[in-house]
Amino acid sequence: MRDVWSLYSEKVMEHFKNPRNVGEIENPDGIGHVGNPVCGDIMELYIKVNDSTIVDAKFKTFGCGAAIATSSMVTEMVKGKSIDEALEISNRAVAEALDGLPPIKMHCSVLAEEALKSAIEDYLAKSK
Amino acid sequence: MRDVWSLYSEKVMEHFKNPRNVGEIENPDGIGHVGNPVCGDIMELYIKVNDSTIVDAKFKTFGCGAAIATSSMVTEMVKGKSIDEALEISNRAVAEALDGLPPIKMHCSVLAEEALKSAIEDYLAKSK
Amino acid sequence: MKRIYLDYSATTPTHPEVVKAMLPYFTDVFGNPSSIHSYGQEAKGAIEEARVKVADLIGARGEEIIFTSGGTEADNFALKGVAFANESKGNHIITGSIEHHAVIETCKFLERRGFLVTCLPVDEYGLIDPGDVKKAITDKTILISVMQANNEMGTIEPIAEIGRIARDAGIYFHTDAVQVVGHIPVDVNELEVDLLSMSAHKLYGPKGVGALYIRKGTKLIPFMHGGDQERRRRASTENIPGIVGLGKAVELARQEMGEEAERLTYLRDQLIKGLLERIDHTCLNGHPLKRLPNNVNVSVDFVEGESMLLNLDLEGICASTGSACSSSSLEPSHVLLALGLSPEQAHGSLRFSLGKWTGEEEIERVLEILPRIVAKLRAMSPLLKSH
Amino acid sequence: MKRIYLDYSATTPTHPEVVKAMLPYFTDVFGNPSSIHSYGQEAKGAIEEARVKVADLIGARGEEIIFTSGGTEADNFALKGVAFANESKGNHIITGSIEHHAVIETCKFLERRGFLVTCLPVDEYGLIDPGDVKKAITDKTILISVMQANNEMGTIEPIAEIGRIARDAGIYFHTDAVQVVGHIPVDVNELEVDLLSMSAHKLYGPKGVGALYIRKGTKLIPFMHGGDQERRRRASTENIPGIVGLGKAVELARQEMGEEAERLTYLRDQLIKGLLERIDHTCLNGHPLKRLPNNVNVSVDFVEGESMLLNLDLEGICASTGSACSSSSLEPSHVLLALGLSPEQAHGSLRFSLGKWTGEEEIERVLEILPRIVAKLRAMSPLLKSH
Ligand SMILES: Cc1ncc(COP(=O)(O)O)c(C=O)c1O
Ligand SMILES: Cc1ncc(COP(=O)(O)O)c(C=O)c1O
Repeated sequence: MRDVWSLYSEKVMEHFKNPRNVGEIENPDGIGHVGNPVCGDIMELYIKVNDSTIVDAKFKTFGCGAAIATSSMVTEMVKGKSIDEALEISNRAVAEALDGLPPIKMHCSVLAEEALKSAIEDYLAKSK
Repeated sequence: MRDVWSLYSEKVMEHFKNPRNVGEIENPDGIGHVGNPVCGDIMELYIKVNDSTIVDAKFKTFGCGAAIATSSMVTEMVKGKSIDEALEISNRAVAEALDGLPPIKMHCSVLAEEALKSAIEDYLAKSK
Repeated sequence: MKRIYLDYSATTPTHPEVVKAMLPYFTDVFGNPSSIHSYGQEAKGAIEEARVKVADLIGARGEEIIFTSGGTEADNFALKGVAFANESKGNHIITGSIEHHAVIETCKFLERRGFLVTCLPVDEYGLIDPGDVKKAITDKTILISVMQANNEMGTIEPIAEIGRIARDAGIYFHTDAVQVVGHIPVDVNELEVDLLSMSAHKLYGPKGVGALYIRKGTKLIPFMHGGDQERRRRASTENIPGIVGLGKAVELARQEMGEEAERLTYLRDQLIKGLLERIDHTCLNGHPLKRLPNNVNVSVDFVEGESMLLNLDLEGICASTGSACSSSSLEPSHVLLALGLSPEQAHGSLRFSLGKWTGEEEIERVLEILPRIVAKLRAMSPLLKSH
Repeated sequence: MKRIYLDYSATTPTHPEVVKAMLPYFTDVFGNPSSIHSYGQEAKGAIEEARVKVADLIGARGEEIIFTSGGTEADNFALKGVAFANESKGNHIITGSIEHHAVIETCKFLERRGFLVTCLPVDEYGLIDPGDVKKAITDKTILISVMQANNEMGTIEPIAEIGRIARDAGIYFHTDAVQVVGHIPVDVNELEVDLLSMSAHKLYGPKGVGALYIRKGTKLIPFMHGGDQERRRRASTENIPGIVGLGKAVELARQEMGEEAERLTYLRDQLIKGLLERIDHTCLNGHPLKRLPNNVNVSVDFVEGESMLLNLDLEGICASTGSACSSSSLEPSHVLLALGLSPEQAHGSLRFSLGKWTGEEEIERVLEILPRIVAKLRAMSPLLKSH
């Protein structure tokens, strides 16, 4: 018997069921806030930066299964990376790390990338 | 299980299977020839008249089940009738005598009526 | 894990007795009803029996029922059929803003082909005001189409009132009764409708078959062009097993409808009450009373519908949402927005639709599990703190 | 009395294995494929499997197959879909004079809506001359539709040649392959067609389901407007059991087609030879070689088709006729008239179409019985003496 696994990969469902890094960071070094209610996805991504390295990341997301899983994944991927490395993380990379997303859900990975970029920009602007 | 009986009444099928009065009358007193090949029904009706009474009637028909059954029935109905009585036989009467016809087949009873009228007219014209 | 199906408005399982009734028509009585030989005539007989059953259920005559491939075709047929047949009289169509896509998209097609469509608003409960219908009528109006009950939030529209207005104005009136037929009584004469759509798979019949009621004398052209089937109103070899299945489903519905509607109304209200009590910041969508017996639709603030659905599915509970995160448009339900909900609320909607195999146990389980899921999702919602 | 079914071109019984494959999808895997919960996703999986099977059979890709409610819908969809989508390029359509009513009536509808239709003649065998197609093309031509094989008299048209002409001219090309798919090999690339119609009940699948092949990149609008099913090309809840049944039928056809076509061709030729030998004033309709393996169509002079059919039926033999005595139009088959037959000959036609459960015994029985029936009917025919 098939089930929701046929819509999402096992990896997506795993991150959906047990999302990593849920929550806010107190006094974050950068906050990204993207998405809009009309599309049904809103992501907030918080980063803590030390010596140009992202030492912690957390998120809060209102959205579908893919939105939650990509949020979880991108926060995992970014931890320990330098700002420059983090800026290189593309939405495709997030989707691939989740063993793919249905075409209709690729916009969620775009949102995750944007949330990360926006948090880094916020950090860069503040640290100028 | 239903079968063709559901298209035609038992009476129609009975006359179709065992049509009465098939053939031609030698030296008939009247011949009716109606129908056309485009519609797929051609009827020839022969009558023998004695003292203004139809003493014999026969037919030849190219046509569907209803055409054959109405031909058979009208020749039966007409035998022993006076010319005036015969002229009163309507297509509805033929159809009713067959326990009805599907609506789409009512034109066959019209044809039978016409064949009879036409044979009588032929007789009347000749006997003038 | 026992799965709990609460998506009967999306589709119902085919009743085992319906399947049983259909079976002989696949392999034994399989003839083409257009054939005059015995195989064909047997098949024709079966169709005519089903036609009478369907007609009887809605107070119509057999000859007024045309079988289709489902509710969508019935809607397309009604709207395009009337529009194209009555162009010389006018080009104006009136419909509502919460219609099913089968009506909305057909209207859009007709707009591109020169018709003018007025789309009426609804109130907070989803009700159309018959007064609005009356006001919208012009001398070019040829058709009014208003659904009998909404598939998403279950509101039942004042069809009889609108029917009277349409009748008085001499305008054809169509209703999409796909969610209603077989569930609560429907009578085409009481409703004064000229055309009515239904679909078998919403009443324990098979998918891929439906019917359009067409009042005698209604002027419309075929939608499906071709052979002479269905009194030349709908071409294509008849789906005999499907039609027989619809007939059987209608027969069963007729027997069970009264009791079943009562039973479901009770369960429905239990579920609504329980959800509103156990989850704060939750509201009921649609009318509390003028409502399909099996429909529960709530909006849960701060969380998105698909993520609730997936979590429910992981617990074996199947429901649906007005969030369109998984549709290609990304826009939330046009129905919920028409009620005045914010996009967030529309995205946060859940529909539980009850049916023949729903009991108290299933309702209890939803009431036990959903609050936990909502709590989990709210903990990660960026919307919550801002409220 | 054992009945002998020789009307496989009208419709086939559903193969018992097909019914078996369909059964779970009525009651167990019954979800709505648009639903994201597990019931829905299971159903979706089943549909996609069937899609690939259908695509494989005709050399297409899965995404190029859209399921419909049958051959008629596929034809309506192809013609109306292309016509309405390409109006800005032109309004001219080319088709043949022996097409199925699903194509003819759709063309008539389009004519009433401003399109121009050229209807090409056929030769005495029913063949369209590709040269005629070429000559008929104008700079307004947007679509050519020619059936792959005729349902009444079995002639197979030069589709690949016409396909090349259409391709060279940059015009969409549709073929109605309802009588062909599953019986002899079909490859959309060899044929160079852009759209191809098929219907499950002609290949031992269920009634009420079919498919349209739509070459990638083909511009057409939906015919069935509504929800987002079938990549937004065909709305309505998918007929899952039906689609699964079509998939299974296609799978079986693929395995059996080669041998079966050979077997039927042999039986067909036996029946043709026997009929022409045993009944004088009889001729074969259609092409003797470019012919469907299962089609026998003869005209028997001086007698009418329905009366032969009824007599055959009384003997347990089911066939069909081009006589339209039982249709509402009363006109005989447009196909036979297009071959140049007289109305009498067209009314005197019989079609025997062979299939999976036809053997030598059945052929023998027809050859034994039909001459007797013809003799009886000729004895009462007013046409005979005049010849
Ligand atoms: C109100 C309404 N109309 C039309 C339809 C379409 O019916 P079907 O899926 O049978 O085409 C549905 C269900 O899908 C519906 O709920
Ligand atoms: C050549 C041809 N096209 C179209 C059709 C219509 O198919 P359906 O009856 O599945 O609508 C048929 C058979 O009826 C056919 O033989």
